[in-house]
This record gives sequence, structure tokens and C-alpha cells, in this order.
Amino acid sequence: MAKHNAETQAELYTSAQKALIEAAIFITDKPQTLDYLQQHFSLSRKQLKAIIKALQQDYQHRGIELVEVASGFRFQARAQFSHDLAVLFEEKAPKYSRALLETLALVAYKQPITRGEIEDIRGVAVSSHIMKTLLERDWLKILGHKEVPGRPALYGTTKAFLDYFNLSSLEQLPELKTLNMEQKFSLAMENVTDN
Amino acid sequence: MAKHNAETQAELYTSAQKALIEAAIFITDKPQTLDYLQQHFSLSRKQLKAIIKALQQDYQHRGIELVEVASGFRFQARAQFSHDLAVLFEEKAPKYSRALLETLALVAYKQPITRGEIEDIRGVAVSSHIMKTLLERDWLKILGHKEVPGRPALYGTTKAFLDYFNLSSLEQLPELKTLNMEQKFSLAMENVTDN
Amino acid sequence: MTTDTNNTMNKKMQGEMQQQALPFAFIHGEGIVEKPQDLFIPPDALEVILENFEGPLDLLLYLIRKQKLDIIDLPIAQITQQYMNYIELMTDLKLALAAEYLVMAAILAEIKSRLLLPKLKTEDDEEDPRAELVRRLQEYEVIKQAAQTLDQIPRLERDLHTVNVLFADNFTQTTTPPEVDLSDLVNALKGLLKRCEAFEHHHIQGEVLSTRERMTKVLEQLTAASQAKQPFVEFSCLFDFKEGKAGVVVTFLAILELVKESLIECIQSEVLGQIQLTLSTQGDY
Repeated sequence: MAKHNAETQAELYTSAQKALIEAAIFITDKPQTLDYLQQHFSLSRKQLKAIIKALQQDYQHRGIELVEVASGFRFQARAQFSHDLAVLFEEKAPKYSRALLETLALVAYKQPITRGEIEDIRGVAVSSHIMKTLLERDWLKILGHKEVPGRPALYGTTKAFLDYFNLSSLEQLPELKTLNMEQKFSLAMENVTDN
Repeated sequence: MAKHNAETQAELYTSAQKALIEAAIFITDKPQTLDYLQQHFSLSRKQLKAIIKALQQDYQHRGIELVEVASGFRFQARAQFSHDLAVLFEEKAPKYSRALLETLALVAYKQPITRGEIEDIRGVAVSSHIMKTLLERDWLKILGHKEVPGRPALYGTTKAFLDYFNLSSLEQLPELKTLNMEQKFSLAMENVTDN
Repeated sequence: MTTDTNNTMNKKMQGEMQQQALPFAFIHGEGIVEKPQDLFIPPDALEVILENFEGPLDLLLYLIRKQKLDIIDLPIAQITQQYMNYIELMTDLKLALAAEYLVMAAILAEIKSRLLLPKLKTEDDEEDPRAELVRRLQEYEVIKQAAQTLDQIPRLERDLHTVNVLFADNFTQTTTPPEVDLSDLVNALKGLLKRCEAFEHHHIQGEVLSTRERMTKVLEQLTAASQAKQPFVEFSCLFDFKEGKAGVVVTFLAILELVKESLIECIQSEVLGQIQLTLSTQGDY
């Protein structure tokens, strides 16, 4: 570690405090928020942020890394090892159908959205099974109800969804290929009778 | 890392191999044996041992450590942090029973008071568990012993009790008069002293 | 379109395959019954492919992309023709055909027929009949791609693994004590005093009466014994154990009261011996 780093550190926190926060993030199953850590350990926001930053640097060249996802900070194995590490897992990671992924993508990008609106865009009915799976995985939640006849549920994505996809916010989702709605329909009348 | 260490390392394994083994031990939920690691990653016993040793050194001054337990190697939080980390895993105790609250109220208003006197007013025995809970929470303390046969303990409330309820003194307890309980209370107490 | 039309079409497709009949009469007179000719995939493999379509929009997109056509210049006649071929094939293969596919067939046929009609108005703002379908296809394609991208993002279980670090052996779980409000304490006291009141009330009335009553009963027993020339009654004979603890206490209190009032006497002739009770004889003993 660079020398100047050690110097600034000395003013902000002790190495014991840093080690404690490190251990705290490591042993918890779920990502830890700064709020939560601040609440349980007598450290200032500034100290915590400095510790997190230092830890991220410490693990820069290791097999695991400290990342921030939607619900906080967590350690995870580097993605580059995922292929090699797959041998350790007997069970294959679940695969998701196109129907499920399209439904999930629609909610992620167009939330709040009703099931009817999803069906309109996809052009097919959304099976109850898919909605159930998405709700049970805690990737979707019902945000409220649309004030139209039938009061259909409005769906949105959860923090668990972002955590699962390693995102810290919805803004981190890959940009949608924008619909060029201004594009003129150069619909030259084709010779229909030709066919 | 010491220089001579880096030199021996160079002969035995690459930093990528070390990072992979590190990640492998981190992500599995059970301790990893050398056999198991050897079987899944193309490394020799000698290489693995050298990697483990290097990792143990890397984590020597961190919040977690790589230890060998009966079934293999695993990372665990340092024992010195167990106490501090416990705050993250605290369980909420169930709500206090009516019996406990009544006992506490009696001590608060009528201290010093013996357990026998509490039992006389309440009409039922006070379980040892209740007294233990209140003493452990540091809300009650033994003030002395009543000079009657058996020398029963005289209980009173503590400063911690006052602090918890945000009172500066016992006089700040809600007045019985304003609660219309004065008469009933003295009646109940008379009965006790009569016995 | 309903499953009824689906069945009708199914039947017709099977029965009149070779006839130049009217199986598609219900879609604006468009009768396409010839085998698909411009399919790029052998029919055997088709079944697998078809099952992978996520609905009519997906199928249309596939047809458009397959021929490197632009959605914007949607050649409706060509696409309709191909779409119908696929629908027919799906029916032939007895794939469960979702109603949405038939709805789309109707939409395509309608657009086609509108395009066929001579343009009566030449106003510029008249919308192309294909516009709505093109918009839907574009919208769907965006989502289809978004879903594919989403599937490629590194995710837990498949690409990312969180760490498992345990506590050292000396870890012990702690519990947070419950919270208590001062009002909880006051309420507990109120409840207690209310109960006390009820209890005391009952206690005083019941106890006094029953002790008096018992005193009379004990005296009666002793008098009866005395009249039967048995001046002494054994202490234990006065108790009825069926009455339980309370009864024993009341009887004992009654005896004490009687002794105190010098109405009876207790005699114990030897240490640890039986206690005998007798009516007081005012020193006449």
C-alpha cells in the first residue's frame, strides 16, 4: 500500500476498526449498508467510507472483491474465476426462459407496469407461473394498483433483483436501444398485388 | 509480502492460481480439504500447500483468517471480534410477561420490598425466572435483607432503571394520585403488612 | 379469434389440404393452403424452432430479420404470406397454437386488405395501416434485446459467488431485551390493583363467614361426642380432607379461634402423641 494512504488512514480510523468492519461485511449473508454498519459500530460516516475504500483497494488484486450492490456492500468472488469455480458446484445455476427474462426486462425498464401492459408489448399472455416465480425469487414486488377497472397490480423490481444482477441501481441497467420514434415510415407502397 | 516469499512463490504457482484457490475457499459453505481442491483444480499438493501458507500470511493482520479445522480449510472472523460482531446477530427477545411488569411496577413504587410481599399483593408466587431477568437487566438490585425469619432480600430499582425510563429520580414516576390508584394501592399494601 | 376458429382451421387444414378451397375464408378471403416454399429450415427442425417463438411478434420479427428486411419498410404481403405458412405448419404439427397467433393473422390480413384498397383520400396525415404494427414490432424488439442483454449480465449463482465466512468458535449469540414503556409499567400496576381489589373483596367475606361457620360445626361435633359419653375427640377427626387445603386451613383457624375464646381445650398426653379436643369445662377437669 502507498505510504500516503497509511498516513491519511491514521487520522481517520484504527487498523482494529478497519479489521472489524472487514469481518462484519464478511460474516453477514446479506450486503451491508453504511447505515447499518454505522448504527452498530461507533464509527462516523466518513470513517466508514474511508475504511470501505481502503478495503476495496486491499482486495484489488485478490480472488475476491468488495463491491457495492443495491442493498449495500458485499464480498464476492471475481467474475473472471466463475468458469473455473463452476466445478465446485454440483448443481447447475438455474436457467431462465426467454419468456421470464422478457417479462423481467419489461418490469425493470418500464416499471411501474401491469401484467396487461406486459402482455400487450410481448403480444402473448404472461403465464401465472412466471409471475409467481419472479415474485417468489423476490425480484418483483407489487408497488400498488392502477386506478383503472379491475385495479390491476403495478409491478416493480426489488433490491434483491439488483443484488442478484450485481447492480447498485436501476440506472446501471444496460441502456435500452432507443426506439427511434421520429424515424419516418418510409413506407413506399409496395406492390401488394404482386404476390 | 517479504521478498524471499515472492521468489519461492514464482517457482511454485501463479498469482492467478492463488487467487482462484482463495476464491474457492471463500465461496464454498464447507471447509475445503486439500484433496478436494487438488481434485478440482490442476495443482499439485505442494503447490496447494504453498498457496494455503501464503494466504494464511496474507490474512495475518486482517479481520478474518484462514484456519484449518477438522474438515479442512475455511475463512473465519478473528476470535477477538466475536464479541463486537455479536451486535449484528442479536435476536430479539419476546415481550415481557404481565407478571414481570407487575413485579417491576411493585418494586418501583414500593421499594424496598421483599419477594414475599410482592407475592402477597399479586396473590401468586413470583417465579425465580422473573427476578433473575430483572436483576440481569440491571433494573433491580438487592438493597439488603429484612430482619425477619429467613432474612428475605429487599429489592429496589437501579440507576439503570431510571436511565432506561428516562427518569432523573423515582419521584418522577407517574403519581399514583393522578392515576387514581392511591387508595387501592395503600389498601393492597395494608393487607400485606397485616399478615 | 377463439379456439373454435383454431379447431375449424385445424379440421379444414387436415381435410382439404389438397383442395383449392377456402380454409382461410375468415381472414378476409386470403386463402393460402400451399406448403411453405420459402422456409429455410427443414420441417423436422421446425417444430423445435417454432416452440421457441415467444408469440406472434417474435415470429414476425424472425421472418423480417431472416430476410434482412427493414421493419420500417414492412413488406406486408410477403410477410403475411410467410406468417400464414408458419401458422399452417404449426397447425399441421399440431402444436398448441396460442390464440394470439390467430389474432395476428387477422391483423396482417386486415392491413393487407387496407393496402389493397384504392386510396380515396390523398391527405398526407392519413396513417399507413402498417404503422401500428411496425411500432409494436419495434417496441417488442427492444425488449427482446434487453432480455438477451439481461441474461448476459454477470449474475449470482451462475457467474458470481458471495463469500461464506464463519464466526470463530468463541462466538455466542446475544439477545436484545424487549423494550418497555413507562406506560406499560403503569398499566401493569393498574391491572394488578384492580385484580387485588376483586381478590381482597372475595377473600374477606368468604373467609370470615366460613370460619365462623366452621367454629359452630366443631363445637357441635364436640357436644355430640360429649353427649355420647366420649368427652375427647381426636384432633385429626375434625378435618375433612376432601375439602382440600382451604378447608383444612379454615378448620384449623376455627379450632384456634375456639381455643382463644376458651370454648374448647386441647390436650396432648404425651410428646408427639395424638391431640385430643374437648369442650371447655371451666376448670372442672
